[in-house]
Order: sequence, then C-alpha cells, then structure tokens
Amino acid sequence: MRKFVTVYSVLALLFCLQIVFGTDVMAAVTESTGGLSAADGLTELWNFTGFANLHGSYSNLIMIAVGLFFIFLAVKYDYEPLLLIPIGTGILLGNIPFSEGYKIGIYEQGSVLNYLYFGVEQGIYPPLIFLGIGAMTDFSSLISNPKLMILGAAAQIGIFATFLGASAIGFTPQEAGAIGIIGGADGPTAIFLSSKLAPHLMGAIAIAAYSYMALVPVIQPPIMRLIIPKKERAIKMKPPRAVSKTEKIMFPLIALLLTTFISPSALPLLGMLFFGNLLKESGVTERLADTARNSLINIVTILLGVTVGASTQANVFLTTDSLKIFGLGALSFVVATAGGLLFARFLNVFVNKDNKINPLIGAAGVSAVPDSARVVQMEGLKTDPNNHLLMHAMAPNVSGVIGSAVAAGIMLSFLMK
Amino acid sequence: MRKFVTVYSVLALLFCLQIVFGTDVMAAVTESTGGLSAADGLTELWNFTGFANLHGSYSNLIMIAVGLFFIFLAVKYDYEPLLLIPIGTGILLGNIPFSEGYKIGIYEQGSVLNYLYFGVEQGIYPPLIFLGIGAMTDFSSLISNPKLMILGAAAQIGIFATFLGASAIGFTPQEAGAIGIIGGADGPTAIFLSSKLAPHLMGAIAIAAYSYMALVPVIQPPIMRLIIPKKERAIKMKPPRAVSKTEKIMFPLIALLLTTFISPSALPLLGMLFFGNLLKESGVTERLADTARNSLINIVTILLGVTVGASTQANVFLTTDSLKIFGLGALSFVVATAGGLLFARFLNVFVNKDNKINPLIGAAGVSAVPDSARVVQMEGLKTDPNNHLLMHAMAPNVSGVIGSAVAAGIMLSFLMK
Amino acid sequence: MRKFVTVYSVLALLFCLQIVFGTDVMAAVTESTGGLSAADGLTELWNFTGFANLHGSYSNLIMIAVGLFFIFLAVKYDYEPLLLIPIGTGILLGNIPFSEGYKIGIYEQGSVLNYLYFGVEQGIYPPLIFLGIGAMTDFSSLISNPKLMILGAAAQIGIFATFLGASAIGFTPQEAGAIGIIGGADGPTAIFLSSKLAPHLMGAIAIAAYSYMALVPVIQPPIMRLIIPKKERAIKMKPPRAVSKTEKIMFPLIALLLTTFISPSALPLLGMLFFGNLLKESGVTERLADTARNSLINIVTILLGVTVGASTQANVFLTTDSLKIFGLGALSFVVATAGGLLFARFLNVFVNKDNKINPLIGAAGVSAVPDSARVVQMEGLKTDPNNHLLMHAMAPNVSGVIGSAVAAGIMLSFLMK
Amino acid sequence: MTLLFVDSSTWTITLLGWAIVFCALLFLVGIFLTVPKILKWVTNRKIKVVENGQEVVKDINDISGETNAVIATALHLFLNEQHDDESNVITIKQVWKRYSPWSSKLYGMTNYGFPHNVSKQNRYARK
Amino acid sequence: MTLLFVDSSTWTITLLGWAIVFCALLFLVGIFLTVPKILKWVTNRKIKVVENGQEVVKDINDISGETNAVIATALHLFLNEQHDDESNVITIKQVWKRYSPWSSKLYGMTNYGFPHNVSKQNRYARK
Amino acid sequence: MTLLFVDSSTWTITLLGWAIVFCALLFLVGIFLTVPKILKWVTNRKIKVVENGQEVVKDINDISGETNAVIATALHLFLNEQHDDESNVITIKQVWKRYSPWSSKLYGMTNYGFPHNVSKQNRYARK
Ligand code: NA
Ligand code: NA
Ligand code: NA
Repeated sequence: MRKFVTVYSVLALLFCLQIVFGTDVMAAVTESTGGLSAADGLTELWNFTGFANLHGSYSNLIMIAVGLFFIFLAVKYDYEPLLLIPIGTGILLGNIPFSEGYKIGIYEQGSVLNYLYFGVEQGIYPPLIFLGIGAMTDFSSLISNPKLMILGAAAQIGIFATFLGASAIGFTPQEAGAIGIIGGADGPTAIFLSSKLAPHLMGAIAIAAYSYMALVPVIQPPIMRLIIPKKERAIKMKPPRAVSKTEKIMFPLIALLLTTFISPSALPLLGMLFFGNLLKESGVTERLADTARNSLINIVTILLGVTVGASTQANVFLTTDSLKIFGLGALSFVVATAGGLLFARFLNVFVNKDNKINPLIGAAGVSAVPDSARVVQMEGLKTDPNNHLLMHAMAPNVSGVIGSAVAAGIMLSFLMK
Repeated sequence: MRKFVTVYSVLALLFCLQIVFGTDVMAAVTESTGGLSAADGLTELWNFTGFANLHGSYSNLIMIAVGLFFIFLAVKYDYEPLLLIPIGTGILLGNIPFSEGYKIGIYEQGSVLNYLYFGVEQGIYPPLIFLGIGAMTDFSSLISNPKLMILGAAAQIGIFATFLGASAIGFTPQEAGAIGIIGGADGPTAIFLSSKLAPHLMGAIAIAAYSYMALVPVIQPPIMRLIIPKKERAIKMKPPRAVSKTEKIMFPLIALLLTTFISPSALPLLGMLFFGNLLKESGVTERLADTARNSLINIVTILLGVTVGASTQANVFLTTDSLKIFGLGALSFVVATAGGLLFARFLNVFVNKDNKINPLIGAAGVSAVPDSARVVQMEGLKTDPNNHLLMHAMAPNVSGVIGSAVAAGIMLSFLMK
Repeated sequence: MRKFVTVYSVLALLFCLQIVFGTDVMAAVTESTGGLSAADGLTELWNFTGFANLHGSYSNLIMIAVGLFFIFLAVKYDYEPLLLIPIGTGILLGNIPFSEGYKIGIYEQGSVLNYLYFGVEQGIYPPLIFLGIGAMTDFSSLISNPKLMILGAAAQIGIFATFLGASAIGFTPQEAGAIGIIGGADGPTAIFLSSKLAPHLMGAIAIAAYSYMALVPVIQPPIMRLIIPKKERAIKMKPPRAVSKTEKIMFPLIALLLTTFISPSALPLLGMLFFGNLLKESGVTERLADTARNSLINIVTILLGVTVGASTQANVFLTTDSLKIFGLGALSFVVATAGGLLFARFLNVFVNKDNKINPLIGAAGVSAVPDSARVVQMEGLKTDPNNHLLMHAMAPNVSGVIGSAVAAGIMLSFLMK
Repeated sequence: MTLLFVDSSTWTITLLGWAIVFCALLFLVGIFLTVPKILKWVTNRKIKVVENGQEVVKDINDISGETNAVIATALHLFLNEQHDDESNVITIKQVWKRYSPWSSKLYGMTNYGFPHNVSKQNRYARK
Repeated sequence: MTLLFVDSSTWTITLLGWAIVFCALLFLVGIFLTVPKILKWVTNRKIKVVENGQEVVKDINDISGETNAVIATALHLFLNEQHDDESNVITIKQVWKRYSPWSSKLYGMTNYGFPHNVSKQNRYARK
Repeated sequence: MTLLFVDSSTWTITLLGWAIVFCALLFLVGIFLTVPKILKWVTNRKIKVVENGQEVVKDINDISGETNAVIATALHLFLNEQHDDESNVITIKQVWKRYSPWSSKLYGMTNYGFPHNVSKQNRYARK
C-alpha cells in the first residue's frame, strides 16, 4: 500500500510540474525528434488533457467548484435535488477543459452533448416537462376557490418589473424579456422563453431561475414578515369545498382553450400542461398519465438538467452579463413575492369579514411549486400552530404557473423576431 | 364574489364587441399615434390572440367542437380513450387560431409540435407502437388453430374495395391506396402508409381510421345479424389445443421471415411487431418486453395522438376530400366486416360437421384489436349465453393486424414514388 | 385441414419454381402485353419480394442463419439475452432482401431503421446506456479495496495489443484503433469508438464485441487454468471493509473529474457513467436513477440492439475484413485475460503474505460485467468450494469498464480525423 | 421618447403585459365561479325530472367544507402510516435489487423483478 | 383501357393485392399446421431414443383442449379475484401518490414510492 | 522507420496509450487510498471537538470486515428467500397482466394495473 502511495505521489508531482512549466518545455523536448516518437506522442496526448487545456485560466475550475457546490446543496440540504444534481453534474461535464474539434463540447456540432442539447435549444423539453407536471398536479384547491387564482397573476409583476429593470441597464428588449421570466420562478418556462428570445443567455437565465427556486425557503420568509402584520398572518381561512369529478375534467379543457386563445404563443407550454392534467383527471387514460409523470418527465429532466448545466461552459458563461442576470433575478424574486403579498392584502379590502384571506398565501403566487406553498405553511404555523395554509396556498401556487406561462406567451408575441 | 362576476362580465362583453366589430376599429384607433403606445401595443397583442386570428371564419371553432366531442366520447363512453383523448386534445391544440411566423403551428418549421410531428411524418412512431403491441399480444389462439388466420386475410377486402372506390371517385392511385388502408382498421398501419403515399391526407385518414375503430361496437353488430343466420350464430367451437413454449417462440420468427420476404415494404411494421412478440415469448428478455409494452408505447402513443390530432388544422383538414374520406372509410369498414363474415360461411362448406367454425368470428378479421373480438363475443352470447367466442375470435383478430400490414406493404410496392 | 396442406404445397412449389427459373421467365411472359396487366403486376410485385431480391446470392440467407443462431444461443443458453435477442432479430431485419429506393434498408436515407440507427451512427446511444449502467453499478467493492483497480488497467493490454496486430495486418490506424477496442469487452464503448473512427466497420466490431462478451464463460476458464497454478488459485482474500455513504457519493465525482481531465474524449462515456452513479448514490434523486436504469436503458438497449444487428446487411458485412476482425477479436480477449491474470501474479510479489490477492480475479479486469466476475467465482469454487471471490472480482471488473473508456478516449485523441 | 429610464414601448409592454396576464386569469376566475353553478343547476334539474312526483331537490354538490377537511385529514393520516410501512418494504427490495454483483447480467442489468428460470442461473455452476 | 369505372391497373392492384395477402397468410397457415407435427415427431423420436429398451411413446403434446379450458377458466377466475383486491390497494396508493400538496418537490415531483430520509422532509418545519 | 512489423507511431500509441490508462487508474487508486484517511481524520476531529472534555476517540469507520461479511450473508440469504416468494407473486401477476384477450383495449393495451371503473368494462355486455 505504501508503494502505491509513493507511485501516486511521483505521478502527481510530475503532473504538477507540467502545470507549472507549461507545455512549452514538453514541446521543446520533442521538437527536435522526427516522426511520432514517444515524447511526441506524450506531448500530443498532453495537449489533449484537461490539464493542458486549462491554458492557465482558472475560469473552468471556478465553474467546477460551482457545480460541486450545487451538488453539495442538493445532497446536504435537499434543495431541489432533482434539478440541482443533474445541473451540477452538467456544469462539471461542460467545464472539463478539452481541445476543440473533437466533438466533445456541448457547443460543438455533432457532439453527444450537442445532440442532447437540441431539445433545450429548440424548446422541446420544457413542454414535455409541463406534460408531466400537468399529469401530477391536482388543481382542486384552485377550482374550489377560483378567486385565489388572481394572486398568481399579481405575483407575475416580478416578470415585468425585471423586464423594465433589465431594459434600463442596457439589455435589448429580447434579452430583457428573457431575463424577466426569471421572476416567473418557473424553470421550464424560463428555458422555453430564453431559447426563443435570447439563446445566448439561456445558461445564465436557467441557472439563475433554478438557483433562486431552490432558495425560495431562504428568500421569502423575511419579505413575508416585513409586509404582512402579525394579526393578518393569523387569519384562518374556511376549508375549501368539495370539487366534483366533472369540474376536474372540465378545468383543463376550459383553461386550455381560454389561456391559449388569449396567448397562443404559450400554446406549447399551456397546451401540454392541461393535456397532462386531462390525462390524469379523465380517469380513462391512467396508463398514459402514469408514464407522463414518471418515465417521460424523468428522462426529460435528466437530459434537460445535464445539458443546461453543461451549457455553462466558462468561456460563454463567466461574463458580466451573467452577474447582472443573477442580480436582476434576485430582484425579480423579491418583487414577485412582495407583489403577491400586497395584492392579497389589497384583495381583503373588498371581501367581507368571514371570507378574509390570509395574505401570506400571496407569496405562493410566484409559483416555484410547491416550495413557496410550503414556506407559506411554515410561516403560518409560526404565527398560529393550528393554522394550516398549505391547501389554500396551492391555489395561487399552481395559478402562478399558468400566469407565468401566459406572461411568457405575451413576451413572445411582443418581442419575437 | 359578486364583484368578480361583474368584472368578468365586463371583460367578456369587451371581447365580444371586438369579435363583432373586428380589428378594424382597433386598428383605426391606433393608426394615428406614433411609437408603440399603449393602444398600439394592445392592437398588436390583440392581433396575436386566438380571437383576432379567427378572421371571422368559424372552421377552427368547428374543429374545436369535434375535439371536445372526441374527448366526451372517450370519457363518457370509454371508446378507445387511450387514442381519442390524445387525438381530441391534439385537435384543440391544432385549432387554436394563431399568427403565423412565430413557431406555434404544427406545420411551421421549428415549432415544438412540428418536431414532435416528425415521428408521424416519417412513419417512425407506428413501428414503435407495433413493437409494444407485439410485446403485449398473445398469439396462442392463432397458433393453436392456424386455419382461422385466413379470416384475417378475407377481411382485408375492405382495403382493396376502398382503393377501388377511391380511384373511381377521382383520387390518385397513391391517395386511393392510403385511403383504402382505413379498411384495415389499424391506426398505426394507416398512419405509416399515408405518411409514405399521401402525407397531405394523413390527418383525415388517421382521424377516420381511429373514429371508426372506436365505433366498431356500433358498426359491426347490424352487419353480423344481417349476414349470419341465427342457426350458424349458435355454432359452438371446440376449445383450442394447448400451445407449447417452443411454438410460441418460433411463431414470431417464422412469421417475421415469411411475411417480410413476401412484402418487404411492410418490414418496419411487421419486423417490429414480431420483434416485440419475441421479446415477450423468449422468456429471457422480460425487462425489455416490459418497457416496450409500457413506457415506450405510452410515450409514443401520447406523442402520436396529440400530433395526429393537431395535424387537423382547419385550413388543411376541412375540405371536401376529408368528407369523401370519411364516407369511404365507413364503406370500407362495412365491406371488411361483410368480407370476413361471408368468407367464414364459405369456409364452413369445406369443413366436416364437427369442426365447423362460428361465422361470427369472421367479423373479427378486420382487426381493431380487441374491440371487434369483443363484439363477436357479445353477439355470440346474445344467441347462446353459454357460447364464449372471445378466444376463437382473437385468432382472426390478430391475423387481421398481420394481414393489413402485409396489404400496406403491397400498396407501397405498387404505388410508392 | 388436408385441403390447406394441399393448397400450401402448391403455392410453395410455385415459389420454388420461381427461384429455379428466375424472373426471366416471368418477365418474358409479361413483356408482350401492354399496360399494367395482371401478369405485369405479378412480375412487378414479384420483383419486390425478398425471394426475387435474393438475386441468386445466398449471403443474406447466411446472415439470417447467423441471426437465428444468436437468438437460439440467447434462448437456449441464456448468453446475454438482453443483447443477443435484439441483435439477432436486427440481423434478420437487416437481411430480408429488398428493392432499393423504397426506404426499407437501414442504409437508405429516410427509412425508419435509418432514423433509429442515427443514435448508433452518432454515438448517442452508448452514453445513455452508460448512464443506466452507472445508475445500476455498486462501486463499493472497488472503493473498499482501490488497489484492485489497477487490474482493470492491466487487462486493457488486450486493446493495445489488438491495435498493434490490426495495424500489422494492414488496417489503417483509425480502423486498427476501432478494432482494438473489442479487447475492452465493452459493447457501448466499442460502438462509440468505432462510430467515430471507423463507421464502415462498426457492424463487424459491435457483433464481434458482443459475441465474445457472450462467450466469456467459454473463453476464459482454460486461460485461467493455464496461467495460474492451483496453489495460487486457492488463495483466500480478506473480506472488504465497509464503505461509508460519503465515500460512495464522492467516488463518482472524483472519478469523473480525474478521468475526464486525463482523457476528455471519453467524456460522453465516463461523464454519463459517473452521473448515473451519482443519481444512484446521492440518495435524493432516486426517481431519476430508477428511470435511468429501467425505462431509459431498456428503450436504448432495444433500439441499439436492433439497429446494430440490422447494420450487418450482407453486402456490407460479409467481407474478409469482417473475418479478420473476428480473428483479432478472439485474440484480444485472450490477451486481455492473460494480461489481467499475469499482472495479478506480478502484484503479489510486492504484497506481504497476509494481503496476497487471488490472481484469478485478474481475469475479471477485462470488464464484460458481470460475466467475467462470475467466471472467476466459478473457477475459485472449483479449487476451494468455500472460497467466494465474486465480491473481490467485482473491483477489477468495474474498473475494467473505466479503463476501457479511458483507453477509448486516448485512441480518439491520437487517431480522430 | 424616453419616459423615465426606458422608452415608451418598454413601458407599454410592461404594463400591458401584466394587465393581460391579469385579464386571462380573471377570465378563468369568472368561469370557475360560474361553472359549479351551472353544474348544480343541471344536476338539480335532472333530479327534479327524475323524481317529478315529489320534487325532492338534494343539493349534493354542497358537502360542507368541514366534512371534507375531516375526511381529508383522516385519509392523510391513514395514508402516511401506510407509507411508512411501504417504504420499509421498498427499502429492503431496493437493497436487493441494486446489489449488482448477484443481480446483474449486462452491467448488472438483469430481469430483476421478473420471473426467471432459476435453473439457468445456476448453469455456470453446474458446468 | 378503362374496365368498369377505373383503369385496368387499378383492378390489377386490387385483385392481385388481395390475392397476395391471402397467399401470405395461407403460407403461414400451412407452416403452422406442419410445425406442431414436426415438433411432435422430434419429441417422440427423442423419447424413443432415450427409452430404446421399452419404446414407450407418450404423446405429451396432446393435452386435451377440455383440460386446458378448465385450467384456463380456473386461472381466470382466480386472477380476476386477485385483481379486484389488488386494484383496491392500488387505488389507495394512487390517491396517496397523486396527492400533490404533500408529495411534491418539483411541481409535485418527488421520490414518491422510494425510500426517503424522513428527517429531511421535516427540515423546513424545524428551521 | 519501421520498427518490427509496424511503424514507430503505432508502437508509440500502443505503449503510451496503455501507460496512460495505467496512470489514470493509479491516480484513482492513490486518491481512494487517501480519501478514507481524510474522512476519518475529519470525523475524529469533530468528535474530539464535541467531546473536548474527555477526548473519547471512537474509530467508527473501522467496522471489521468479518462483521460486514456476516451481515452481508444474512442479508443475502434473507433477500434471496424474499425474492423467491416475490417472483412467484409476480409470475402470477404477469400471467394475468399479459392475458391479452381480456385485458386489452388498443391491441391489448389497457389501463391494467390501474384502478378502473368496472361498470364501464361491462358496457358492451349491457348494451
Ligand atoms: Na410563476
Ligand atoms: Na386489419
Ligand atoms: Na474493459
């Protein structure tokens, strides 16, 4: 065993020396010989290794550290592991330094990662994920209390405020639109929109969207406590009424027709979302719904996560634009949360005393299903340990998904091409 | 709550007014202003909505009604829900009116629906569905009584009669061939053949094929009662002999080689069908068979159904050709059923008294697995409540699938290019 | 029944006559008539059948016999049925004789098989299979005794020796590299490498690799008995230590970074392998790991198997090159096994008496997971019925997979383009 | 024309965009406030038609929310308990399933979870 | 040349096409009438070879159809019963599985049905 | 320059290639010999910090291999037994599932394994 450690140390030393002296020494050694001598071969091979291709720049190493950090967050704190682990691993894969021209990198035509990335580039994966989400989501709480749906609209102010902000600091309208959608707190929607409006920013936008979605339990509570007075946080809401099977089947159909008539550009997202929900609620296509919410969404999640991660190749990703996008993303989450909360308080003005809503559930309007609804539940419990808000918060939560998809469609109508 | 109803009513009124006065008023309002003022923006956005893109034509609304009707049939009467719900939803998605040039419609290059439609256009989905069908189907009843297989050949007269009819009323040979295959009562085969011979008619052909397949329990019984005398309907058949595992493994291999040697153009369909069956019967590839008949076929069914549905975009679909196709489709189902029944009676002439077959099972030769076999069972029970024909009917039923795939291959050989 | 036999005999006779007299008679019969008469039609159709397209050459029939033999091996002897049944059926599908120009053959642009083959041609399927393999593989035995990992490196001598041999008998360096990888005993790696270096040899290389992998239980035991003296075969190894969850999570991350830094061209394979393993070991992405190792790998295995099989179309496959490749493949398996065994004996020189390893486990270094590990177990039991080597053999076994993927990456770096 | 920091069309998109999102969801709100009323009316009419002699109109849509809450909670508790046992069983199964050395054929890929000819498994042993 | 309504090649395709479909399936019929005979002959020969002293030829392929029917029916009834219980269990499980508010992480997407670190689920509660 | 049968670059690729594969795996060997030491050191330090009064250092990483072997064997035997029963159950289920005539809708494609409105199944019968 000792021997292996020795061998290993020597080897490591050798590699370290290479990093220090660079490839020039190696090149010099071999330049004098003819043919592909062993030294030649070693140089050539060395030039292929990730060590050589770092080129003294440490941007790739920074990104690898980010990828490892994402994985750490997912494993240690269980923050959105189904997204952060594929994305984190993707960041590693995308930032292994390589020689160009050998079909390795995600941006090289004909590489495997490039083929898998096609579904991201063309916005094909997001609708398939929405299909699975539709086949998972229970819209009952929304159907039983439709009024709460407009809280999901209110929180979309985050999208438009960020659009304004991004325009103000110099992004083009298309870029600003794509950046704004981060405030929709909805990964697939963000990818879909930025694939159409600003493909060159997609990596940054997707990473920002997913990072903040994972951080919802950290971002939202302080804002909630700031905006909603303790008394209002204690409001108890009436239990929702029962929802019949007929209503559940009619919901996806009506919602599909209505939202896509208003915003046809959102058709791929909303069409698939409600199609998935119809598969679930119709009661006669259970096997299709089951595949949609298991195999299909899992396969697409794996491919989407790993390629979105890999799209953060350091030379493309580490720009000041990305930094700005992260800043704007944080802003948009804050604005969206505040928008939802304030609108909920505003709504209470028009409602008689018995039907008052607990303004905390406004925060769930940002979507980030179901994390923000859970945060609402936790905050509610802190004020009154017997006040369960989860079911009520689900209504603005799922309507936030619909709202941001509609908003994405509107952005497309205004800005595409 | 009252307030929301009010707001909603006002909005609805506003939209209705728009529909009545058209977009001209809106355009007039905004034409005078410069820049993208709010009124401008509203006009632009309005021009994107489905309401504006109806253009006063109601063909899209008719198709949407058809889509909803398909979904209604599936949910209420359980008619082929695994097909009618995806197709019905697809019809909705394909007929939301949209502005062209924004990658929304199924016929627009680069849209999500267009990418998913690729598998239909190129005939890739049908063989994958046949793979799953092969991994589901038990050919035992056919192996144990091979004679019944020719009933599946007899019913294919529906295909050729319709080909003749379609030619007579003016379709080109290619179109006539694709229309004829409706009589095969086999959705994937119909899609495969029309994708090769008459892509422009595929929507109509697929919808006709699936509609009549769903209506088999309505179409066939009267024909059966008309053609088969009550006495013959009561014939009891001998229980089938046991089939050994070796025979079950040999069946897909022999059938694959024989049918594809005779009709190589049917190779994608028949090759995959028998490959799936081999995965099932070999006993050593259970995990592959399981995936083929679950995840894989479900994923393909979802994608195929929704895109075939969406391909019925009103401007492409609502033509007199489509009407003719529906007429010919009905005819072909009737002819196919009658052909199977009459041939079964004809066969009985050559068979001694003990081995007589019940001519009702001839109707199962149209395939439409297993609906037509069930219809036979029901009709048999009506005549004699102790006469179970289901197992016997499965033999012509599955051989009908083989027969129509062979017929599709022959059509391709004669007519392609 | 008798009647059917008669009819069948007549038909069979008719077809046999056709084969004997050829299509010239048929052509002569119809040449005289004008239009598409029945005789014309029959000729045309006849020209489409597989019987006509045999063109007197029996190479397709030979390949069909090979396909049936593969299926027989899988069903009867359970040799790698998950590979041999899809490949065997694929061989049948690829060798049904057909007329060109009708989008049937796997090498015809636009055929279904050609679309499915895309994932093989571009090397997309192998990384997806590695993803599933990663999500299945337990690297514990390797982590607990890392020293055994270098046995997996030793056995890769098979790859390089075959490269040398293939070069010596006249293959180009690219071809020699692709042929060498057969010695890696790793189907997906072989397909991946040959798709990049020598696409025209892929069929032969893949079939050779999978055939010899299936025959590992036949090839290895004699070599083991030849090289390892009975006394050494009886060595008992200490049970492996427990491995903590942290180590299991760190393993894929460290291994991913290290191996892809050294050999970035192997990134698609190794990246996906360790990504799959991370999905499995992280403990928070179980649903993704489950899909990766079930639906996803099964779907890809079906498509890869059937298309690799079909790529052996006789006119492409039956060449002297293929024969040479099979010869070299056998050689490489023998060399790889011997390399692993000898290196294991060599290692024992440096190890103190208590930590001696049983040299038999060196044979498991060729990978062919887990068949070669099982062979080691069997041979161990023959010498001492109480000596269970399976767990120890798993370490070189899985490291053999890593080793051959690294080797593939090195070959790509040296030889690509 | 620059209004505040950005030009007017940016403001247009911002305000109009948000307004449209609001309208879309308000529409849905309106519809889903009316749908149950229509359904109730249809159901009641059917019941009336059926029992036209007595006209006993039962409002079957109006199960009180409290009743639902109680049922939901009970169900939830029951199922949670269910889940714990289940997940134990699954854990054990998973352990078995994933134990690659014994369960694997193609890289630990077997027909696990499927019936298997056991005698075949032991072939190598008997050889 | 127009024969009846359509030209002769249409008639050719029609009649020839149907005839070929018939032939293809007739071929299969023929083969599947002979295959069991060959299999029986092979099996019998094997048995004869094995017991060449006594030559006891048992026709093991000829289990009567009635026997099969009885077994099939029994199995069918048994499995149908099986199925009912099973589907009840599944129904309950499905209810639990689909209950999105509690079971979801990414839009109701959890590792449901898989072992889970329960303490993690409660993290937010303990914070 | 031809060295032996092949030119020198072929020899270079051969020898260098194999050497690099060795190095790569040797690297991994080295790291995985050190990782557990680091982990142990980290764990011990944590324990020391926590119990800084007594400094009771427990080597929790060093469960003896024998203990593991015993546990593994027991588990293996237990699970194998488990498996047998399980596969019987699955066999029966599979038989039921695959029985196409009764279980199929689209080519034997049903919602099998899922809750089903039984009354619908019998619709045709009642018609
Ligand atoms: Na949102
Ligand atoms: Na048919
Ligand atoms: Na290997």
